[in-house]
Amino acid sequence: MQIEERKKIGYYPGCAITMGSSSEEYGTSVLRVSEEIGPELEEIHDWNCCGASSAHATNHKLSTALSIRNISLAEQSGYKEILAPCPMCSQRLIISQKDVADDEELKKDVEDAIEMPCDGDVKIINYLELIKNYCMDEIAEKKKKTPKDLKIASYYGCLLVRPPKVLNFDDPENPQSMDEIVEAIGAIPVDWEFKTNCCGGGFTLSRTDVVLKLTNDILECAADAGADAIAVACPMCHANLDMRQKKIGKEYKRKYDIPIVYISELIGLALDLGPISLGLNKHFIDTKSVVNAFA
Amino acid sequence: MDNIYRPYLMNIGDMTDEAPGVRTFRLNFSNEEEGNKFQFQTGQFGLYSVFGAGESTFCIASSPTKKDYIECTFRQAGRVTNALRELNIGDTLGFRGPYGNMFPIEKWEGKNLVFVAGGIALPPLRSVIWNCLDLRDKYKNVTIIYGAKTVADLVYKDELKEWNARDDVNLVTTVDPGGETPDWAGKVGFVPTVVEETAPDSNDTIAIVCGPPIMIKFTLPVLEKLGFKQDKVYTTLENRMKCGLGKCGRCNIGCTYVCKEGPVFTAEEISKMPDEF
Amino acid sequence: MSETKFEPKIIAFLCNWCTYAGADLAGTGRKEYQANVRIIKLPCTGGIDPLFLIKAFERGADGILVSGCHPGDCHYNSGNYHARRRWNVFRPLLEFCGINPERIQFSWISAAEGGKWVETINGVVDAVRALGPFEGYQKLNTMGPDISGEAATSGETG
Amino acid sequence: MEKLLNKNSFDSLITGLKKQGYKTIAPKKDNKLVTLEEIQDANEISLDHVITNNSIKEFFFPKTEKILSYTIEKNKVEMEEPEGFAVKSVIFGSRPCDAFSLPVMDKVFNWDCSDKFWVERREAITIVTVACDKCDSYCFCTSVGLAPDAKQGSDVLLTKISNDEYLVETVTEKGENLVKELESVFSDPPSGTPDRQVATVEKKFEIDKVKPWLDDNFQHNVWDEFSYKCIGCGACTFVCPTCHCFDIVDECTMTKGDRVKNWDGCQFTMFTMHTSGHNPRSTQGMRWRQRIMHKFKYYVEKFDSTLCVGCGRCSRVCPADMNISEMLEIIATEENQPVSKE
Amino acid sequence: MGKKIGVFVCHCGTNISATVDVEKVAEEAKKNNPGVAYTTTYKYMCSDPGQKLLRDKIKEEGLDGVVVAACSPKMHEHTFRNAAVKTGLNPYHVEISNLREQCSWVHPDKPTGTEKSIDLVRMMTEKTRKDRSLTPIKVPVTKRALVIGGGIAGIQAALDIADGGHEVIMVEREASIGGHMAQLSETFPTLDCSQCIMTPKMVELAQHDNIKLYTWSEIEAVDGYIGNFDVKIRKKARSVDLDLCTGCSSCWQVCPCKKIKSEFDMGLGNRTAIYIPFPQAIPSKPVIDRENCILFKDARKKNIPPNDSKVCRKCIDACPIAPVKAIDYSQEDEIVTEKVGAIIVATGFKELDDTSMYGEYGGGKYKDVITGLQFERLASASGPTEGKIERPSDGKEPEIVVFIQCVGSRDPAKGCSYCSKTCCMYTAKHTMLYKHKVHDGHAFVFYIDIRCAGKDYEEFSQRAIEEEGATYLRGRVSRIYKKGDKLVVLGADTLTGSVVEIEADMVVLASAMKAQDDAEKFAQKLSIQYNKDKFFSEMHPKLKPVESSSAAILLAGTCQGPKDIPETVAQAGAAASKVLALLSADELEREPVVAKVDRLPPPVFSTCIGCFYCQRVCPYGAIEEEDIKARDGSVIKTVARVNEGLCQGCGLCAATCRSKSVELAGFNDEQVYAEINSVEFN
Amino acid sequence: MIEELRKKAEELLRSDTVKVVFGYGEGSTPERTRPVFITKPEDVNKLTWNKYCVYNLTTYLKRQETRKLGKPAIIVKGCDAKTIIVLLKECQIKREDVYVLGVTCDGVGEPLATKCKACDVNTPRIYDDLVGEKIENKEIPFDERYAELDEYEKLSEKEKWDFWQKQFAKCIKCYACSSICPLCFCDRCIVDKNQPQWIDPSAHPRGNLSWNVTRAYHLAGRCINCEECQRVCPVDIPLNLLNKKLAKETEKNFKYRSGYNIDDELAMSTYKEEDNQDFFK
Repeated sequence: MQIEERKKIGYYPGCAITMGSSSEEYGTSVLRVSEEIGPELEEIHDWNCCGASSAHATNHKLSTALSIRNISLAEQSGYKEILAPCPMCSQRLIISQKDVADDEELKKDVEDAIEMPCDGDVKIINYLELIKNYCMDEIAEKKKKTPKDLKIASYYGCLLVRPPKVLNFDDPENPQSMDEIVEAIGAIPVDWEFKTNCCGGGFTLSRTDVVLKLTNDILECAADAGADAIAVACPMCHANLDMRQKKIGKEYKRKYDIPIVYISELIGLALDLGPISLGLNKHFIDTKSVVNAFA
Repeated sequence: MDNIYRPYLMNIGDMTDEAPGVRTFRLNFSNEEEGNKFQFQTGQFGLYSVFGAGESTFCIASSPTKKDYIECTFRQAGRVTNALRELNIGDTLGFRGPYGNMFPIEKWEGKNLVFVAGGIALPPLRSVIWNCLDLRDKYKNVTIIYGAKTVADLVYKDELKEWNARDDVNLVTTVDPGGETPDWAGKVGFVPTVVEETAPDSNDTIAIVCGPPIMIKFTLPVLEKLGFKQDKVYTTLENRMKCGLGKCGRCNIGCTYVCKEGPVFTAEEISKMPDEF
Repeated sequence: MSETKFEPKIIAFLCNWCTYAGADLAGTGRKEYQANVRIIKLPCTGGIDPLFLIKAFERGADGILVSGCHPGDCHYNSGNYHARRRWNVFRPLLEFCGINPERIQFSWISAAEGGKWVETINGVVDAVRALGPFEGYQKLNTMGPDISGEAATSGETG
Repeated sequence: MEKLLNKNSFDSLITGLKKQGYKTIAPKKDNKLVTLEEIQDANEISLDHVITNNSIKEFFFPKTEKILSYTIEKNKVEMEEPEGFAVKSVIFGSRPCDAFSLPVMDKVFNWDCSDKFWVERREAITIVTVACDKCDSYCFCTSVGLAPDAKQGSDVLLTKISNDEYLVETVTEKGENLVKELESVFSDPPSGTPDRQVATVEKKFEIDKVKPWLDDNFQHNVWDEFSYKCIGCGACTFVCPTCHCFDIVDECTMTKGDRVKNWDGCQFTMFTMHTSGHNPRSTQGMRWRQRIMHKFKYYVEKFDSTLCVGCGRCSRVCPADMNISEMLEIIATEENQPVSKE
Repeated sequence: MGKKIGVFVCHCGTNISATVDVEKVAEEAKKNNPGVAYTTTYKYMCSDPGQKLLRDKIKEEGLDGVVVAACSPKMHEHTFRNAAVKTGLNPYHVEISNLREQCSWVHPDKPTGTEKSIDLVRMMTEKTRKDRSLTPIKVPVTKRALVIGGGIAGIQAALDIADGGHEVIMVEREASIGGHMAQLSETFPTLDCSQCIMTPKMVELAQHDNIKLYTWSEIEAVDGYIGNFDVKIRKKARSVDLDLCTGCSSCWQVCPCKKIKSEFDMGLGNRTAIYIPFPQAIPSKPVIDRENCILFKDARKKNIPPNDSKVCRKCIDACPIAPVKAIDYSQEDEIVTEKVGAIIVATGFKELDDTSMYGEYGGGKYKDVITGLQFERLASASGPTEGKIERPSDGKEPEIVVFIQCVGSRDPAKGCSYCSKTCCMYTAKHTMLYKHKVHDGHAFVFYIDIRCAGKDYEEFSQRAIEEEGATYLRGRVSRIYKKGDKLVVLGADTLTGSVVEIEADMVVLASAMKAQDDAEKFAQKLSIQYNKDKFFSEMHPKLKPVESSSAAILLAGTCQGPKDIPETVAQAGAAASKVLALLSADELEREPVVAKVDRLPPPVFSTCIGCFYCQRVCPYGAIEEEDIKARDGSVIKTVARVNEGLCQGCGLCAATCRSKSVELAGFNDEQVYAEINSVEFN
Repeated sequence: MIEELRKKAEELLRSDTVKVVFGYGEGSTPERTRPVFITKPEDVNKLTWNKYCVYNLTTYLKRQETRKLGKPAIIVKGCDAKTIIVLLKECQIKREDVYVLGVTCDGVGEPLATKCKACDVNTPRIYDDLVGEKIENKEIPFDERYAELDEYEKLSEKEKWDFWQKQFAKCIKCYACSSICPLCFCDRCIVDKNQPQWIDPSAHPRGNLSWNVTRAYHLAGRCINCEECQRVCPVDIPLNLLNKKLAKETEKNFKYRSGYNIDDELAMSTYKEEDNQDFFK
């Protein structure tokens, strides 16, 4: 089978997972895995912040312009699709695209601001969509290691699936796509209830008590369901669950030792890539148990 | 120059229903002096018009001896007669006329008269009958033979009674076989056969015949058999006419313009016309 | 017709089962709309003959609305289908003769769509008001039968 | 009196007429056909045709004409006479056959009572005829006692004597007044007898043989056989300058209406249809017979003049090529079949 | 005499006179409209005195044309036409000007309203002048009625009509009649067991010799018109001969496949392949479920006639009937045609079971989240658990049960905006049934509003709260998720303003009452109207609640909209009474609004030229060919003729006829022309 | 061609398969032909055939006088033959009552009639017997067939109105257009119905507009574009433009061409669920 030239799609890392950021291990694992399977990721030249932070709360037009600029850049360099692994970014890009499409006046203002046209027929996908659409067969094909009864609870968080009418990705109440990937790499997806419950997100600093309660519920439910580890696809979820696990344990008098891994890292391990290159050494809760499961 | 197509304005004084679909109007002139100046001869016709519907031709059914009104009888058939049907007492309609020639009643003085009418064709004869009855002494005996399909179809029912009551008029009424009602006193049979039975002696008698084409077709030979010479038999043709003034080229039978040279013709004149009516 | 402000005159041919009931429903819902329309009720849009439209224009209508049941809902099964086919052909003919097709509007309004009736009729009135009075046709009336001898064949333009 | 009119002084003629308050009607080319229409300036006039498509009848007896208008109030009616229909005008460039149709039609429109719409227009319109300098196979004016340069019916007759000069002969007093009014336009008559360029129309049949045959051939199968191809339309009767049949109808809204006189034709089935459905002339043969009889027998008996001026328009325009002169040739020549009763 | 028209302008209380100067309208009509002889205004024309005024004036003034300027003809056209009939005036000389719905209510500005009313009245007077007397068409009536649907609505209607002495044909889609009511345990507000009150009626129906019952059958097609419907019924193959079978139950006891989900028990219980839906089934004769029966599956796989498959013949062997067995595998679907005079549609409702719509309640994943009807089956003595409340997942008796109201109702986001009317009552009933059976159990109810509006309904729901101790929490449930073997229900209590989290053993959703899946296709088959939620539309919400838009087709029960059993039975009775009225007359009078091809005396006979475009467009095949023959028998011309019985008066032929030789009575050329002509614009 | 025609006509008359032959004879001028009705075999030499035979003889199937002559053999060109198909479908004639004598034709009229410029019926699509060798019927694309309309469709609304008003003003209501049309076969035309008078009989602009629009509409989906109405109009109104426009719309919306296929349903007597309704709101 003649290997046709690998498909190129735009890669938009966003501030959270780019090189040198707090959750850079998600970014590095995504890139590392993409070197083996799936389409070739090419970082969009001169990308800027997607406006997810305080911008979109304070100035709607500014945040839209920021997102649209990225899309226009991608468009100009000819990409038909853009991967935005971080759900905050993918959600912002998709929503901005829709706002501009629905509001002619806004479109004009944004185009004036970024001095670029935005016809906006570029498709924004998140990491799970990328794997589901392009890599399922390759995983099955190139999988080298299968973990021994490694029970994984896949945690989607909120921004991957909500608001459903705009994102329309998977079933907002009971998503399955990450579970399918987990199954594909040989681990055992755990049926648990808190797949899409909120982890407290942005309140991690301002209302830590609330975040602790919510993350405790998630960890408790995962632990009760017998999960050995929790797979995530969002830097915010990872931070809240991984960073404070010890504090939660103290607060709610329950010893949790559940490693929080990115789905890209799991795929990497299945492809027998080096744990360090996947950034598995950068987690608060030691991920040794997961790495060994793949031994 | 006055407009020959301009009708007089008439309003309906009275109306009576003669038979199913047949109605008689008594018309008075809206404008007084027009009424007084208006004269006509028996046998003449006019064009009655309903404003918005059009004009239609029928005879003046009343006799010239009746001064201040004219009457007309029509059957509900086409656009104008349907519109006439919708008019009420007091409504306005137009009348143009009088047109055409007249029954030569002076020539008939001193003679017997026999009027033969069929169905809806009594109105033209009624005008001349009343005219003669109003000058009764000028004529010897007068016979009227009038037939219709059924008893209900007989028009001018009350006048028939009046004529029947008069001793100086011999009225014979008949209905087609099957059209009679239980209390029907008159004859039963088609007009031509009744004429054969009851017609007076033909010498020195004038016959005036009017009816639907098939009745005319059978009655004329009967009269001939009874000795009525063709120039002694008069009839009136209700052909389709439009202007009544010889301009619109509609009513000619051969070279005779019914509206100018008719509608009263003798049987002789009719026989000379080509068979085109 | 006083020349204050041009008020278009609209005649609406409505099907009795759906749009007429829809108009009634707008009434029970007290939904106001402009009063320029005169409604003529017929059993079905299938029973509306293009001759009615020509006569309506001759009598001075500036705009005409023809409305009935949605396809499939016709009380007589296929009335509106045949009507639709008729208008598919009659409308381009009038357009070809220079009559602005905006003056004749067609719509499907069911018995439950009082709101849509109000929208549609207001839409027609506004559209026809924008077009102004239908001078072309009304001039035909004024020229009427009194073009006697002099203009018989000169055919002044409309 | 006689005068001379040069082609390039048509302009001053038309402007002169306008100044005198006349409306000018002249033949005007309109892609395939030449029609008599109102014109504003001279260059619209075209005279190089055989005959105009429409006849001058239209200006005296229009195709549709209001003879009365009225307003209706519940049951009261007010009538109102139409005015201003007779406009002082000049028909320039009519043909002698057209012109002759006017005196012929005068007879019926004044028979016993006068139709004011016809008479007032006759007074208001002056006819300036141009003699025919060419004809075609349809013309048969000579067969009905006319000629390409006949004068009857015209007020002024122009005859072409050179390719842009016309000999002007006034025929009636009205014509003379017109020429006097526009003295400046005309120049003195040519000396000697100019050679008048007049078309020669060969005679097709003997008119006085027609009526006797018609008198005793009312029933003849030629009527049916000749008229099988006739489709019963009104084209021949409407373009014919001497057909004068009309219909009177009312057209009204709820509050006001008009009584209208429209052209009608004896070839239509509905012409003699009674409301009961009975039709004295039910077949096309009968109607075709009526057309011939009315023109060449009835009218002759009534007003002793033939109701046909031989212009040939009916044959030119007939969709089925019913050539009237051909019919008359059949009638007027001896070897007709014997009378055959259908 | 020409037409003498009376114009009666109604105030309609103030509905018209508020925005239309009725006096001026009457006065203008008398002044300008030709033919108008008498005008008056009256406060309530439709009232008795109003109609009396109309009758008296017709007699006194000798009117032969009437224009009533009042509300929509759809409301009172019949009322005023009947009033005219009483005076001997032909009803088709009475016309209605719609001044209320189409003028006074929608044009508040009085001068505009008045001017428009004057126009509307003039349009109708002009039309009345051209009205011709029409005599209603006599049509023979088939003295039989068809009831579609065997639920309580159908049963009640069928019994009432049968008791009225007329034959009834009932068609029921399922194997037995009973509908949803048979599935209920006790019924509110009296808590009497539904089986006890319904089974006698079902038996009465089965034994009623005026009722012919088709179960396991569907309506294939309905043609014809009022009084003369031809109904094609598809009798689905039952594989059991109803006449022979005695219902001895030998066959379904031996049937090997026992694991088929029972539709009657809403999937909680199982049934065999050859089965009767529930013990009190009428007819209590089984039907073979050809989808799941091993024999039929085998026959299908091998593509051989079912009778030849030998895989499993247990039921036929067990059948005691001799000499011919009551079971017959080769039975085929059969189409039967019935002629009926009137139809009652009682097709019932479908409970919202598409729980995938509610992902937040587990989307059908949790066995212990059940619907209202499933709870009924649990509570029902003839149910899968013989009345014991056991959780479907592990059969444990639930200590805490959460009831959630308005699941799928009053929820525009999920596409259903209406209130299903019965859930408040049946949820209150459920809490009582639950407490009676599990004394120390605790019931929570999340509700938006308690809508118990019927007689004794409010007291019933208060009893559930005060005496039975159900806890009513005003708020919606945001999520249900499984925690251990408990179901955690996250909701809100808006009265206390607090978030509520209940660890429940079982959750009952009060699911919405939806229209049947095939409601739209069914409505188009009968050409009756339906609304956006696919419930069938009644002719008039207040005045004609049980009639559909098609003549002689009546509606009863929940197919017309959510309602409870008392209302359903009332509607069934109403529909039955209308049918009885219809069938009481030997001949039916049909609106004489039918088309007619003109006939003229010879020699024309008719202006129709016989192109038969009219015949091709007529949806009812009401136009036939008629040869006009001369005396000697030769055909002069072939023209069209309208069969008055079949013609429904749509006017399609009149609009298609180029020479306008066919006209529709009531809307003929002259009338429409008069209306257009009267719109005095120029 | 003429000899063959005469021979065939004589055969038909002698063998009494037909009572009369409708054909073309010499007209009153060389550039004209007229319909002739041959009943006796010896008159067949009156028949001729040249490029002036524009007449559509099928119109005589509707007239009572020519019907009384008995079963006819009609000489038809391709365009005239289309009328036979429509008349059959509209129950006006029975197939066995007419003997169709087809003639292959490559264009008539001097100058060439517009219908012949885009003619795809050189050989008639229905005939009992054919004279002249068969010419392959060309497939002419949609736009080419209706090219004549383009310049009129491009006009603005005002220009269209003025153009047609100027044309309709000439109309003298002689009804030659409906009398010549073989498909205008109503005994009592809608114009003659006076209760109510839908179309004003007077020849003023209002009456002319309603007459011409109604005549064209009544031929929608029926007219076979033989252009006779336009030829016979004494005041030369381009009537066939109206019929051609309707034919274009019928074909565009319903894929129906009148007179081409005997068994598909008449356009205006049926409907399809998916008929165009983009102008419905």
